[in-house]
Amino acid sequence: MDSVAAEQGRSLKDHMDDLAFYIFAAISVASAFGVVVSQNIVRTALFLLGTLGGVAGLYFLLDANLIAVIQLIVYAGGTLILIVFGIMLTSKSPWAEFKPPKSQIVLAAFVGLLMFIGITSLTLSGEVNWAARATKTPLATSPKVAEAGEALLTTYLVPFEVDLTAIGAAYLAKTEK
Amino acid sequence: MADVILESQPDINADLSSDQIQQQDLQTEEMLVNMGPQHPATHGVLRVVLRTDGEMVLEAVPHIGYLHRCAEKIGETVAPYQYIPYTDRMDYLAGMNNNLAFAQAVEKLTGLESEITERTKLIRIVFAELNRIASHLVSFGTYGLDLGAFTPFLYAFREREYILDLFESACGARLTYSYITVGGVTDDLPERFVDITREFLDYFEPKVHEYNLLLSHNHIFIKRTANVGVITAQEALDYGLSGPVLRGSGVNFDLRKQPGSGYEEFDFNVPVGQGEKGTVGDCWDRYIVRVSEMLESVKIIRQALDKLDGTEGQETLHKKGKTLKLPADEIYYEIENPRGQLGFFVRGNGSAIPDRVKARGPSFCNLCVTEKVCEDVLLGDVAAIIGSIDVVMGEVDR
Amino acid sequence: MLAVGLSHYLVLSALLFSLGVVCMATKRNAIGILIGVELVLNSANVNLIAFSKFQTGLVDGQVFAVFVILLAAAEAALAIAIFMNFYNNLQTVDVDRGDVLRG
Amino acid sequence: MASITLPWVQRDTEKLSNYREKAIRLLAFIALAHIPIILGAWFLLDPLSTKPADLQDSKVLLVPPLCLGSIGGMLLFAGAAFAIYAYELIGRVLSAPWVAFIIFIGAIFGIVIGVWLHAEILMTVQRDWMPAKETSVIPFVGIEYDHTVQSIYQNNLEGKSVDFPLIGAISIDTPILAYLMFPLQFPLVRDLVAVGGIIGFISLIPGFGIWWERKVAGRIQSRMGPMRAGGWHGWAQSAADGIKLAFKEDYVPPGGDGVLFRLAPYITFIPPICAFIALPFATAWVFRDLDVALIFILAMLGIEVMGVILAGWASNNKWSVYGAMREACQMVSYEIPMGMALLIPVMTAGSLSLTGIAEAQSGGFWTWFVFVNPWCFLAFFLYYVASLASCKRAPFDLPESESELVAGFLTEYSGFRWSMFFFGEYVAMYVVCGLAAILFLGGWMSPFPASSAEWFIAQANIENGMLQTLVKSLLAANPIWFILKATFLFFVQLWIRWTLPRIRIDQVLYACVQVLLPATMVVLLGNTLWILGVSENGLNLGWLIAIDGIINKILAAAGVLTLVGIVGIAAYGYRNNKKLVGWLAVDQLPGK
Repeated sequence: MDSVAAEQGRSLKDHMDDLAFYIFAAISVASAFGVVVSQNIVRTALFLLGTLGGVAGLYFLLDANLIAVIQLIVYAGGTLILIVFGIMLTSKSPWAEFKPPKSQIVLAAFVGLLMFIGITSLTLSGEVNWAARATKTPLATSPKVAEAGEALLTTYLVPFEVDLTAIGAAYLAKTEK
Repeated sequence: MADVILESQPDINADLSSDQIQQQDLQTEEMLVNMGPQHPATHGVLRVVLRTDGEMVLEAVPHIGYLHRCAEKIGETVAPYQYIPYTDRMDYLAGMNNNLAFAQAVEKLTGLESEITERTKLIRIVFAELNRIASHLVSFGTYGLDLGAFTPFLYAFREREYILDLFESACGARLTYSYITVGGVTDDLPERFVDITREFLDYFEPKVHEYNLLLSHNHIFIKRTANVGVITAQEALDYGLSGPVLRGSGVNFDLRKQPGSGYEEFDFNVPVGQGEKGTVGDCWDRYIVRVSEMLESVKIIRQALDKLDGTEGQETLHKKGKTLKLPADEIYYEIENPRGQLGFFVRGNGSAIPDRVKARGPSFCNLCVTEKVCEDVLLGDVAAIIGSIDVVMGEVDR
Repeated sequence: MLAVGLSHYLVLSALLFSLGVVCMATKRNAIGILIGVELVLNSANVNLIAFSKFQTGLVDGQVFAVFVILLAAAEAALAIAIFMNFYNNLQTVDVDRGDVLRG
Repeated sequence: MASITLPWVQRDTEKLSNYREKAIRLLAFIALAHIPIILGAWFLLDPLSTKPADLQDSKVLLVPPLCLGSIGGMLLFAGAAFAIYAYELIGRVLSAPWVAFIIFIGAIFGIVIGVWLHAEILMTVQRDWMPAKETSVIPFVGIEYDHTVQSIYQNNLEGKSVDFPLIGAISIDTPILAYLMFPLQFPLVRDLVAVGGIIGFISLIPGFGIWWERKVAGRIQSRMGPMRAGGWHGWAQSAADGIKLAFKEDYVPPGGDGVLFRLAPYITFIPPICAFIALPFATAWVFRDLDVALIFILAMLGIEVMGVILAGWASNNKWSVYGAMREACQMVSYEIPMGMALLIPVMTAGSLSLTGIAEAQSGGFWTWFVFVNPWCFLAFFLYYVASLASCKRAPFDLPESESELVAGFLTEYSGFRWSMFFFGEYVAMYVVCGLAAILFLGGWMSPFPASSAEWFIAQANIENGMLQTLVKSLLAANPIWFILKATFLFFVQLWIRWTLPRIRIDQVLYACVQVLLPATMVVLLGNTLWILGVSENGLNLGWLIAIDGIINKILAAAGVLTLVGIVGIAAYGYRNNKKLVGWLAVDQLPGK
């Protein structure tokens, strides 16, 4: 009954947002599946780009614009390029394929499936029923970029600095070699 | 895992000392890259095999022979007068100078030299120097092109067009002239040639300063060429380099300043690399020597044109040139081509057809220094160095 | 069409997480494993943002996601550096070869 | 102008004339078939008796789009039939150069005006559809008018005359306007219209950019550039090139990764287009006014690299790999100074939204951020250099440097895929120039302060409403200003490309890490302290404010002088073009 009422109150925009969610989710999951299945490491990286893009789209849907663009600029524009660099520098031939044994694949798939079922059942209907506790519809007020920036420089200043220090440490560790 | 077998599994106990590992940030692979024969920066069909490590070029080996046309062998089957067109096709950017070298070699061999009139000699000098300007213009323009500056190339070709028009008016051809020939020049100068040439020189001289502003003193250009591809004077002499490449290394040697060159009465300087922007003998020095030589050639042409005025009516083509019998003697004669010393060795046997014709090409001799200079340079420098040596593959392969 | 709520995002995140774990388990190329780790981190981020949107409405989730992304970048840089050394020593990035305890 | 003869027309004229008749008949039949649909829809709707309240009914909701769509379809098919029927006549008319020129200019203006009108309508509907206000203000034009779209719509339905802000009073008996505006209330429709406008503009950029680049290069090199295709200064050159490229062989190198090779052009060419999602042309002229537009655009420019790397990698060619690696290290390193230079206007304006940044510069050209303080002035040049590198334009065009790497990552590409890389490159060029125009040169603000429009109207005593609107939009804020500024910066990119030699790869990285990066850091710090000292909420130092004012005036004067100098040199060159080429004119050539 409740859901019907909710359906009726929804505007076209909400339906479009739902459609967009399914599109982005399909892109990211399909690309993630490609990442797992693909044997060619360059293509794996390309599929990762698809996943990152899809997830960035989801962030836009969730009104987390800042995270979406950070995802695009840091992940897709920086980390992924770094990974491709690593691939190019470490593979003698572009088609370097190391195939794991079949038994390992089956085992991994089984473990993965088990994990998925476990997590899903836990979050949806277990003791910790997150979804039930959450609001049915997204909250009207979603944090703006300025709020996020302010939080980063006030409440979370120390973790932010530590985070930056970690990046600096990574840089220093690289140069000492 | 037993089912994974790498083709070239390295031995982990291999003799890779820890020092080596610490020195290198990353083990890189050397790569063999073919630069040419079809490559925009090799000025024709030069093939340079580069052994590279990333952007560094460890070794550059020029391979030649893609444009071989048996030019010397043909010289043994035709009379000298008939061989003149073949010399055009050797250094196709400086056809007049090639004609001149071979014609003078044959004239010296047969003793025809003494019968050449003053006017002929002056016309030859005018055309040789005009062609030097044209050739240096191409060199200047394509050098800019090698370094990514497209515009100077078209400016240079615009100016070269005027020179080619002058040549066309005199002999009808714009690339393979065969104008200077055994016994003189094929035709006397056309009407108003001297005036138009003076007009051209007045127009051209300030342009050189414009080019210096545009390219020679451009900061990026200097950064790309100064201290790059340094050839010391000793190396230049050791490798038998000649022309602007030799003078760029600081050696003041120009055949035109030698006695018997025909240039004794002309007043001109020989530009020499000073190391103005970097080291003596770097790419910039070789480049600026060419640009300055254009101005010196302008000086020579002006003086020659002044002298030409008093020689109206003299014979310009000796009739004996066509029916020459070569004595059973040999001669080696060389002149200063735009690219260096172009020498012809001719041996006759009493008939009209020489026994042996051999050319000493400046591009060929200058090219051999590539391997020495292109050690441990960047990939972009290879184009800069080959461009500054300025080879014409037609003459290298002959 | 089913109205999208928090549970959708949680299921998606679980899917990405499992795929990331499978990727880590099946790839033998070290960089493939790194890519699997990135997938797992992404799934965690989706969770953070979704909770921030649906449950708290506060900025905290976004801030944590920023931290995760920044740390992932640093981690990737470190990991690539390690793989380079690995490659220098063993001429391969096959992790099964990395069973020798010497540099 | 050579008339265009299609090869298949030449080959078999008779057979084709048969097909032609068939095609005309078919198209005419489809066009006629629309008429009953239109009539049926019209009767179904009964427009003269429909009240706005009835429009909530879903049946009525669907009819106007159906009706409009059918009319559009009929016109389209009838037009196609006519075009095939009279193609010779059309060809003859088109082949006259002046007609072609008019069409060319008309297309440009048509698109600009169309997008402008669309933006006006979109903006108005967005603001006024839901709340039925009595008075409303057209944003950035600044006119108040008392008819919201709701009231226009209602009045129009009732057959009353409507007073439009731009056109004046119009009295229409049938509520055509109401139906025209009807679909615009749906966000999806508005988005589709906006997408159409953006894609139209984007597809103009490479076509115009390539033609213009060739003309500029030609003029710089004392030649004409393309002169043949189209008739008037080769305006159709890009179209001709595009058609040629589309028909070329689609070569995929054997031994490479064919899938990635085919995919790479798309990865290079889609992100710059996506950047236009957030790039505003004016206050309302933006597809989505993101609050993180700046970072979004930077991210899009960053993703472009991935396509280039894949292109180089999949080509199975060593030169391509060189190009790809150069591109990767160049882009990754230049993104940092570029991003940091962009932080400076963000900091000065105190806003991350591009619209907000542009509106902070609305008080005349001396308030543009490039002149506002010395640090911003430096930041502009730092950004411009970094943006040249990130667009791989000369002197940073190392990834495709033809004298070193043959063509770099493009070596193995041909035909349509090759042209897609160029499409992406020119769009990216325009994006970075547009970004520079918004962040440093006042975006869509005119060089005059906003109050100057009213002063001018009072001085010139303009009473006509339309003229007033025109003056206000030109003297205050207009997308035309944005397009002009971005195009000027685009021109500077071309100018630099055809003047400077190329930098070597180590110098490129040196320039980034040793010069640009420290410089941007210093400028960022300097700007922070300067703003802190000047702003009223900060230290509010009197002496610094005085210096700030003087430097602002000096920089603005320098900017004006630079512009005057450029225009003066160009005018001098135009007047003395014979002299500059040399007084040895062509007709004086020796031997002629």
